Amino acid sequence: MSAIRKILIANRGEIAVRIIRACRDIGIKSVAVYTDCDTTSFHVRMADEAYHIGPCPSSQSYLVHDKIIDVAKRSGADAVHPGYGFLSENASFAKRCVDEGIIFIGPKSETVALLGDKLEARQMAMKAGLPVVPGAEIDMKSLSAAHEVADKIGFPILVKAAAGGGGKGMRVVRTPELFDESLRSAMNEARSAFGDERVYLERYLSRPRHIEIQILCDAHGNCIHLGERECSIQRRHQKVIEESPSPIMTPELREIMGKAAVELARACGYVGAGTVEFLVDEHRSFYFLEVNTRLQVEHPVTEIVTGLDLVKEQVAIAQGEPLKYQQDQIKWRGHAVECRIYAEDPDNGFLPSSGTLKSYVIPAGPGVRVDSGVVAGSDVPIYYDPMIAKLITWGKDRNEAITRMKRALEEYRVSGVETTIGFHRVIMENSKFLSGELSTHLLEEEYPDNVYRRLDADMREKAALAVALDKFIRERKITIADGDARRTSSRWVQVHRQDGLRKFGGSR
Amino acid sequence: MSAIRKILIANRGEIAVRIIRACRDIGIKSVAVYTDCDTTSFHVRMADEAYHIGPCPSSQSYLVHDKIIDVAKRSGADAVHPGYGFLSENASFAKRCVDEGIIFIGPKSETVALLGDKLEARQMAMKAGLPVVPGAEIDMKSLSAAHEVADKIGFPILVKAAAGGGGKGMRVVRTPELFDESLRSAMNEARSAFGDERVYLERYLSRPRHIEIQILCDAHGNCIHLGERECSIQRRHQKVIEESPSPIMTPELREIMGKAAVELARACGYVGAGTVEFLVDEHRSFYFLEVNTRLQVEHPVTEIVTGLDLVKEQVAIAQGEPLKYQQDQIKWRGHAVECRIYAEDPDNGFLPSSGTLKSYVIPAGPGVRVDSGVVAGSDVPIYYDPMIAKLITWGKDRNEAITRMKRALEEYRVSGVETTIGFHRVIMENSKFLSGELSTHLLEEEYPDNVYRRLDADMREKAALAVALDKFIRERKITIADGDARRTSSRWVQVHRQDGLRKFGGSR
Amino acid sequence: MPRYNVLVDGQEFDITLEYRWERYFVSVNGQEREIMRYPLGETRSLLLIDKHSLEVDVRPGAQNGERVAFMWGMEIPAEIEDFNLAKMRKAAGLAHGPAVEAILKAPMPGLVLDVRVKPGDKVSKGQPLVIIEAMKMENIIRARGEATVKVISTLPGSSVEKGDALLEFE
Amino acid sequence: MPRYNVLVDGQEFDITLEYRWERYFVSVNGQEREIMRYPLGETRSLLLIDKHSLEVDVRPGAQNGERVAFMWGMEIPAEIEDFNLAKMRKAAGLAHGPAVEAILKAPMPGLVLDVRVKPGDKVSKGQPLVIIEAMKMENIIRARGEATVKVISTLPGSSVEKGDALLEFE
Repeated sequence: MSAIRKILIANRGEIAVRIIRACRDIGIKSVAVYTDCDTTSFHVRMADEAYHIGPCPSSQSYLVHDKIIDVAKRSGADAVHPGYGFLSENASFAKRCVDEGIIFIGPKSETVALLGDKLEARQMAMKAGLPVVPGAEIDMKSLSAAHEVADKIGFPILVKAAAGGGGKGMRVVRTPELFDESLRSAMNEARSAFGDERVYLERYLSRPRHIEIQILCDAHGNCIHLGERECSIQRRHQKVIEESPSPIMTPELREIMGKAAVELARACGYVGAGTVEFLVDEHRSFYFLEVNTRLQVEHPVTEIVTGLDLVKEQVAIAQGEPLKYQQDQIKWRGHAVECRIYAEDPDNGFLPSSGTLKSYVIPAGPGVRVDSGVVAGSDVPIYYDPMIAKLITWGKDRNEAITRMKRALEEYRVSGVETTIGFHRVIMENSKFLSGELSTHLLEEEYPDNVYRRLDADMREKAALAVALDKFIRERKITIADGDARRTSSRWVQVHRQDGLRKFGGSR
Repeated sequence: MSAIRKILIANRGEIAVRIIRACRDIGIKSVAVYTDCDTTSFHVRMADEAYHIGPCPSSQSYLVHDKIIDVAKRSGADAVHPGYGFLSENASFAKRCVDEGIIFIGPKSETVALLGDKLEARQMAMKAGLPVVPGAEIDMKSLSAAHEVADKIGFPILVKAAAGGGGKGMRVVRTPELFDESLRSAMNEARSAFGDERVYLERYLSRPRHIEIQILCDAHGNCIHLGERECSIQRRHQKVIEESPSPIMTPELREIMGKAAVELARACGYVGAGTVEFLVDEHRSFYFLEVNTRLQVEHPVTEIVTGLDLVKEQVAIAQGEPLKYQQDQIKWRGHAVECRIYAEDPDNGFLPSSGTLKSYVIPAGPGVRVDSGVVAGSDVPIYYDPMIAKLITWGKDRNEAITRMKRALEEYRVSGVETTIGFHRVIMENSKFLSGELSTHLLEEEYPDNVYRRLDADMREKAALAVALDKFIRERKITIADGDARRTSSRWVQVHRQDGLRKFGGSR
Repeated sequence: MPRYNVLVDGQEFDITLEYRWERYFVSVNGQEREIMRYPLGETRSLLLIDKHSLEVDVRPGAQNGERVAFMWGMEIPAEIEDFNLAKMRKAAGLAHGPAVEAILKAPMPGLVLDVRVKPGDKVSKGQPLVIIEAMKMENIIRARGEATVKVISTLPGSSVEKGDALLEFE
Repeated sequence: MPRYNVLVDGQEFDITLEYRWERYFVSVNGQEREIMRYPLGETRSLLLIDKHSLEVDVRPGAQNGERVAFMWGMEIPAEIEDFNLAKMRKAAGLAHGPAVEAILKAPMPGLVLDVRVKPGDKVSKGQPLVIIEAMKMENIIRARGEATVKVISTLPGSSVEKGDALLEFE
């Protein structure tokens, strides 16, 4: 395969920016696509070239195969990187790219199709000898029988979309009475999100951890893993905080889980970067969950502890290079934590908060990485995923990574749009989180009413003072402007100038 | 010694921000001081508390011992961190702190005094068995004899201030005729900068590298080194680009130089973080230059490759803790490069460029650290050092660190003030720099007229287009505003809304 | 001397302000504070409250008398009114701020998927009322307390903007 | 159709612009370019020049007819004038932009340490004229070409602002 010279990024937001950065680092040209809502978005400003592909809704822009292929051809891009979400796990788009002579940066379309079907992936994993969560399929033609299947598995039970991902089309059912409504609702959501209403059932583990293994496989049969990420901190089945290594990981368990992930990948003929997700119970037994055939949102924590750039590796694999590392060359250093920053209002059920970022200053300094999809002045449109940035910190150990995360969260300056920064500050003080006793149910157990009290008495008083001062000044504008500190400042400057002159004159 | 609970930072700009970040990471309160020019500066915004200490000139504010001590007492700070510059190597201030019962975060005042005098430091190094650059002192009472001394050492020769640092009071003299004027000028500058006109002479090496060793010594007799930094890229004796490791370093040479640095530190009874500077010639012979008894500007490159936080280590040492690491626990990973970003105009002899940062977006993403002293909207006052930020990149190897640096420099968005970002972009393409053939004379040899052509034909055309477009729009404001892209955007949105509604209605 | 009554996150503050010597002398619930204020452009400012540094952006809120303070990466709503007016209001037995909402407004823009109640229904706290789809996620708008539904103002399939009325209570 | 003559870093550009269909059709030295422009607030904008993304902030320069474009972290000065005026000017044998400066201005604020010339001195390129101290560094202002000093406008020990006259040539 020949070297890639120009990549079209079929995505927006932070992941588009992330991929553009990797393109720059490799020396490859980047092509962005944008909609009417994204004309001045950060990914457009960062890319080498940018093409307009239509109105705001992704169904009429970022998801339209023809439009993406058309821009790839017009711009002369020889590869498409789909990022995550949108077309990243769309097998027919992957196939279309290949048919059009464009490299799809991701696994082969057959692999995407196979593993994208959660039911088939589950069977594949069982065949490869991986343990799976006890569960069962549902005959979609006789839903009435589903109840019996559910009873056999036992409640609480999990309804999952076969085509699912990101918690969409997923429902936890705690009691038999709620089963029918949940099943219907999950199927509705699955149909709306994926155009595929098939669902299946799994036992709902009591306090599982979500631990996933990052894999890299080249086209020459080499396949390695880069260790794990723990993503147990989830809200509504959406990961919100991830870390690497997992607080419960041992070198032995990492080797076993890593090997299992690599074996499954080999069994599928996997080529590219991918993630094998597991649930791990209190006895450190692990169960296969699913395979994500794309770059994960949380990939930076792996990058930071291993020192690798996963997007660079994806590109190298896509252009046919063999892996540059053998398994025993992968070393892990320290600990990385990631907080996903969403434009959502934690005081209002985490509903999306759209608007303009009036000010936006990202944290920086030692041990801090920010992958942001916005800058000061950016609009946060309602049409897309409300995640505006990922804040990642590194430390020698978990404690240092977390204290740096607290500092970085404090440093963030955002106004105009509500974010989940305050929510993350609450979690960073949670004693279970701090002690590493994680489970995917941690948030719902610790915050059952979905309320995260982010203000203490001192903060409330300061907010009250700020608002009172603001009203006072607006109502008495003229009097005060005259005596503002700036005037003092310039008066001082003048005094100094004279002083300086005098002093200087004297010393010569 | 008891634990430090509150630190006064007797500095401003990026280093004050850097120290405040470390305070947050440790859980120590930070106190900033500020002048009339710094009322809204980033360090004031970042600190827990802030005290006004007078007019803009540092001679009436940041350098006034009484004012700093007064704020330390009023704020209840139990320690003072001086940063670099200002009071950081002022022995009498260090002593004053101790006398007042305040911890000075730095070596003992006697050590500061001893090593601050470059002549005494040189003698100390000779006593400890370190090789020094051939040179000689000058009897300040009979300057006429100095010429003879210079002739003995041989031209070109270097005149250096005994109290010097940062290139101040330093002159290269290439021919005997220029010696007298250079000597006088160096003495003038030294007197103005340090209040001490003593100078001495050193042979000017033909192509030396500047390589320095970072040391850490606790109050219990433990002393280790953290490897080297190469700081050969200098302009007017000012470091502008630093990296770690040095491209010519071998584990053996690192061990020898590291041991030499540690031995000198032990001989001085050194306690704290410090830097032993060396010149290294083409045969990898090294010569002692001086010891900096403070945190260096370029400390982040060491932090990134070792994984340590030097400010945290300084604080731990200052409160009497033993070092947490033994020499063999220090491991280096990958390569880090730092570019100092100055508000200076490379097209105008690097004269300081003051003003307001109309826009300021820092680079981010994988492998990028920015230690910035400003944010969007900040003023860059004329009174202080014009360095506004340090951009540091990490890579698996030197090549990856440099390609990431190129990308990060491209990403920087600054308007309102001219900076050295373009200058750094030129250096990042220089073949000698890229090949690692560094010397402290690289810049003057490669760019003898001090001109760094930063624009190529494509950039010139784009600048011309931008300016023409701007004039066109300002002169025809009304006609265009009406047909602006924003209107298109909202029209599209409406169309979509109807579409979406229709589609949705149909599918239910 | 101006005196305000401020409500933040359920806590009430009685605040008196005075401007002298280029700083603000403030009393908050009887506690004296000295504030320096430096503008940062637009509605942003840097406050030094008894020397403690704080960056804040105060902007108008959704309701009259409501302001939002953006600080520490958060949006903090506050209700502010003149202290004497608040005193009169309290004497009259009225609640601080607007009365309990009789109209349920869309908290976000999106598509209405379903309306789970009809006029005359008595609803209890937590009961699902309306389901709005945004970003392909179903968001369930639940009742915040007991009430009786009076009018339904939207239909499944409707596209709503933030703040649009969804239904009205009695 | 407006036509401009733009000088950037010694290179001249002949630029014609037209606005149609919500984009700019531009000819630069005979080469056709299509530009989309999206405002980013104040004087900043995002340009897509033949789809190539570029963020720029164009601001007034020190001289009349001079603009500075901030792009790629750099401040790039440009001189712009109407094409026909430039043609007339050239026909008259005049140089582009302001005539060679007769007044040496302080390139930065600081304290004048020394003036090394006196009225009547003939100076050659690179010769030190004035020494200004800023940030404790001596900055030597040198002659940019051959000239004869006419008037000295400053004194050692004076505090100068950027742009203040230091001396005048004949």
